Amino acid sequence: MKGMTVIVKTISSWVKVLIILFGIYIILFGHLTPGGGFAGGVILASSYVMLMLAFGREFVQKDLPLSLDSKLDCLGAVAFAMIAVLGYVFGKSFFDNFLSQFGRHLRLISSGTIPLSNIAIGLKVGASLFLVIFILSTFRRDSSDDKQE
Amino acid sequence: MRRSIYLVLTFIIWILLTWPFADGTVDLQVVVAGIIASAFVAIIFHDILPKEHHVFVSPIRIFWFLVYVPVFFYYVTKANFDVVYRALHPQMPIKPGIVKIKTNLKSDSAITALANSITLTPGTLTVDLTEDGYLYIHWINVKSDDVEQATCLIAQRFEWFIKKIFE
Amino acid sequence: MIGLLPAFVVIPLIAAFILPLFGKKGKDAATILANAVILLLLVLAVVAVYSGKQGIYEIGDWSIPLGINLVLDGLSALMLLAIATVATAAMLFSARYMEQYTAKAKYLSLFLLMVAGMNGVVLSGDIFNLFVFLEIASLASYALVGFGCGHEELEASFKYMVLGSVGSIFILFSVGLVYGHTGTLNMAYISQTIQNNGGLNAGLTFALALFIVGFGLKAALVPFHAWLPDAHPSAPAPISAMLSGILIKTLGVYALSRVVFNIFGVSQATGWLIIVLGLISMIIGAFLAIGQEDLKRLMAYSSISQIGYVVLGIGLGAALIQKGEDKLASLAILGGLFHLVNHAVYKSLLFLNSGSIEMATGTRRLEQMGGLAAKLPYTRATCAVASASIVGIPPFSGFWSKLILIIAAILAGYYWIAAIIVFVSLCTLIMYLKVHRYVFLGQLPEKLQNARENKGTMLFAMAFLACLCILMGLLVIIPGLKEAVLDPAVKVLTGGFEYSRFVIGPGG
Amino acid sequence: MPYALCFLLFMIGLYCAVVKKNMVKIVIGIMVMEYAVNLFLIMLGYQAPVQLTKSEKQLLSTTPIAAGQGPVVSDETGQTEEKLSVPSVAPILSREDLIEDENGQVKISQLFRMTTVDPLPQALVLTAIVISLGSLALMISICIRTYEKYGTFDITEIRRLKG
Repeated sequence: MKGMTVIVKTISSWVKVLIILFGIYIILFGHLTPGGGFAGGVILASSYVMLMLAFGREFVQKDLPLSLDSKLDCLGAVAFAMIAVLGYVFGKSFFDNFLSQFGRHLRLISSGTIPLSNIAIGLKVGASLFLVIFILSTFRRDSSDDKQE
Repeated sequence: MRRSIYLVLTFIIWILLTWPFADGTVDLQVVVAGIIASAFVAIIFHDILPKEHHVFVSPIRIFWFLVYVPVFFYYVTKANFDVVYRALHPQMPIKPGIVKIKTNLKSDSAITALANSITLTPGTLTVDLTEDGYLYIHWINVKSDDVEQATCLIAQRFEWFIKKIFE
Repeated sequence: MIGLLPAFVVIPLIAAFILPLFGKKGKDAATILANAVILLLLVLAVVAVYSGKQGIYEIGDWSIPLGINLVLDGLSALMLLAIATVATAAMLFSARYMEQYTAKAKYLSLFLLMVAGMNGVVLSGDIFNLFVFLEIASLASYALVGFGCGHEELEASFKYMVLGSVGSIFILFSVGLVYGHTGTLNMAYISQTIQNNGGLNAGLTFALALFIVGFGLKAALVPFHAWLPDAHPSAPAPISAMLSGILIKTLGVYALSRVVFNIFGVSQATGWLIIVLGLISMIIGAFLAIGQEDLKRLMAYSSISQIGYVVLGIGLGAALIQKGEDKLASLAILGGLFHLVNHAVYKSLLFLNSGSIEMATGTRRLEQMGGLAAKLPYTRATCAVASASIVGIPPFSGFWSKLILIIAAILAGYYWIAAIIVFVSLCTLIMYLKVHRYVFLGQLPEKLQNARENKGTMLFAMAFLACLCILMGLLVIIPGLKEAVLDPAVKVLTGGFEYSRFVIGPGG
Repeated sequence: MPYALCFLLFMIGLYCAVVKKNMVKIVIGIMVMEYAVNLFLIMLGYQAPVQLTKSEKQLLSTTPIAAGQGPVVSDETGQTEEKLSVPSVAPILSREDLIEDENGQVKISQLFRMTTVDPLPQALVLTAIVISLGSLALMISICIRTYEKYGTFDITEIRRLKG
């Protein structure tokens, strides 16, 4: 897959950074505005899906290898569970919001562990969604290659 | 160099997204988060950005860009009225077709800007482009199917500015 | 103990996501870690049963019903112990068995995910959370059934997945209905609202029907059983053991009995509906099993038949509670739950045996085997124990649970149910005699001269389960054990609405 | 009426999942069922618009969270101002359920609950969507793998398992 024309490639490489920035914004402000880890993660994944459409799979594979992607996926999940366990260690109970005394509401630092969980969820969702789409898009190619050989 | 340019760019966009000056003061948390986020994006993802980053630091190019904006809007408005005229005219004086034009622009961003300018102008639409600098344009009212002449009519007016901006 | 309740879900969950980080080189480390995690769970479960502590755990320090809670009562503790036991054996077995597949780390990860989901189902005190954990366990099991990626595996996995998804959607729909009618998702508060309203209205009855269909699909009761005989044989042997041994019971029978007894309250109609479902499952499962030519398929049909016993005991209890005969009801439920635990042990042992046979011979067709008794002595011995147990030969565990069921049926005056139980036991005898006749006795085919027993952890896993099979009978014979292990679980079900009082507390 | 339409959608999905012979169509049918249930859950939280008096509007003009008086809100010192009330009945209030205090005033949290939709089903639907996303991905990948093996999506031709 060689990708699309120069126009699409240029625009998508311009826009990709902005999409990632927007995804980070949605994740970080998940506790203040609509959005959150899941929505932001989907946006992050969609930026790479756009790159995959514009530049082809090989390019994205170089940019974000599958092994790294699946590691990020696991890391997000472990981080989320660890935040929950930290609540057990430092607070009263599992998933306890042990940082909740910091900050004032309607500020960025205001909800204790919720933004941290959002970041972990964003990482997990972004990585795994991209993984799903990438792997599903390679399925057919593998089989057709097999037949040719 | 490239990283710092993109850091500033993304930071500006972050400020526009979040707007931390709402109640008279500056919300430092948001600004710091913005710096971290833009630094993160700029450092990790800079390599995929296009190479024409010098546009943002050259005052002359920015000046030409600022000039280009009203010119472009003038052409767009004119073309709008032209299309409205053709659409509302009882006999529909249109002659649709695809013409081929040639461009001398070399860099990717410049070609993209030209193609998008042509697409944004009502009546013309970039369909495809080839490696050796030819663009296929769908035109609502084909005045000439000669490459040179069509280039004159469609692309020349933008190309000059875009050359000033990008090359 | 109560403070450690989330550990049952969190530890396997974290381990499941750490395992893929090891990569290809750390395969042995991953195996050891997974085994350690499962052993830790077993220890925790034993402590949970042994200490006899009961209570609720409020996650995130949010008081119910605003927050989500985990509930540990007798039934949950019993199920936790059963899950941990079967998982330990299956995990030990798969340490060697799974060497023939490539992506072992992924397999272990999915295995732990499934265990986490099942533990969550058992512990959850929130009906939507129960659905979420149920889906986690189901998704992991769909993937595990299709793990081999051969023709049969994929087909079975797709079939399983379609029916399982339909079941899940029914359950979700039903959860929505319950929320609409009661305004809460906490199981105890739903139950309280139903008591305050004085019983079920039309919407809640519909929800109950949907629950029975949904959990029936998960439990593979007979009208909804079509996926099981395909899915269970297609999975790798340890996974078949997990699926047949414990997954259908956790997702199906446990959830069904929790919903019917503790949330909606028993009624004569539901009790008899469940009894009829159980009886049909018993008979049809047994008949279909006898005709099978495939070893694992035969065992899968036998699972359907055996799950019928469990459901029959529970349904009989429900019908008897309604009649006011509490003693008999608790006897019937005791039989059902004891059979559940027994079946978890011996069916997983049988599937592990089948895995051992398949690994040695490379086939599952009964007519291609024979005379393996000399080649696979340990497998043969453990298989004999398990078969004796499933048929119900006196000293083994299966006998006692069937005996209790029969006594309960006779004392309640349903002689025909007792007759059916005995009849289905005879059918079971026929099918396992057939297994022994074809697999272990007779002529050894030329091809199988090189068949060898697999030593090491596989053998240990089988021996462990075989010892359990023999010793399980003591659970009802020795007086103290029954009170400690089985009676709290029975009390939860016979208690019915006591559950809501237990969770909400005396003041609520 | 909307509930009936929702049930109709559910039945369409069930029909599609049961009758169709193409694997992908079966998956689509299951997803239609899933979305019907999601729609149903969302509708459970629906709150019919309520006519408010002027004073009530005034009271609601500040969001309860910002005003620090909402049902589950803590102020800057971390103390909860209003005791967490346990909703043992439906969390949505209608006008008849409002309880006035001694001054004849209605608490802002009650007003808030009367005028806003129930957020809980939305949380449920988000979770259900995530789960269905996972199962959809798994189903589609199994479909693709099956297609690679058998060369067809027709389930009547994929019949190696019998009995």
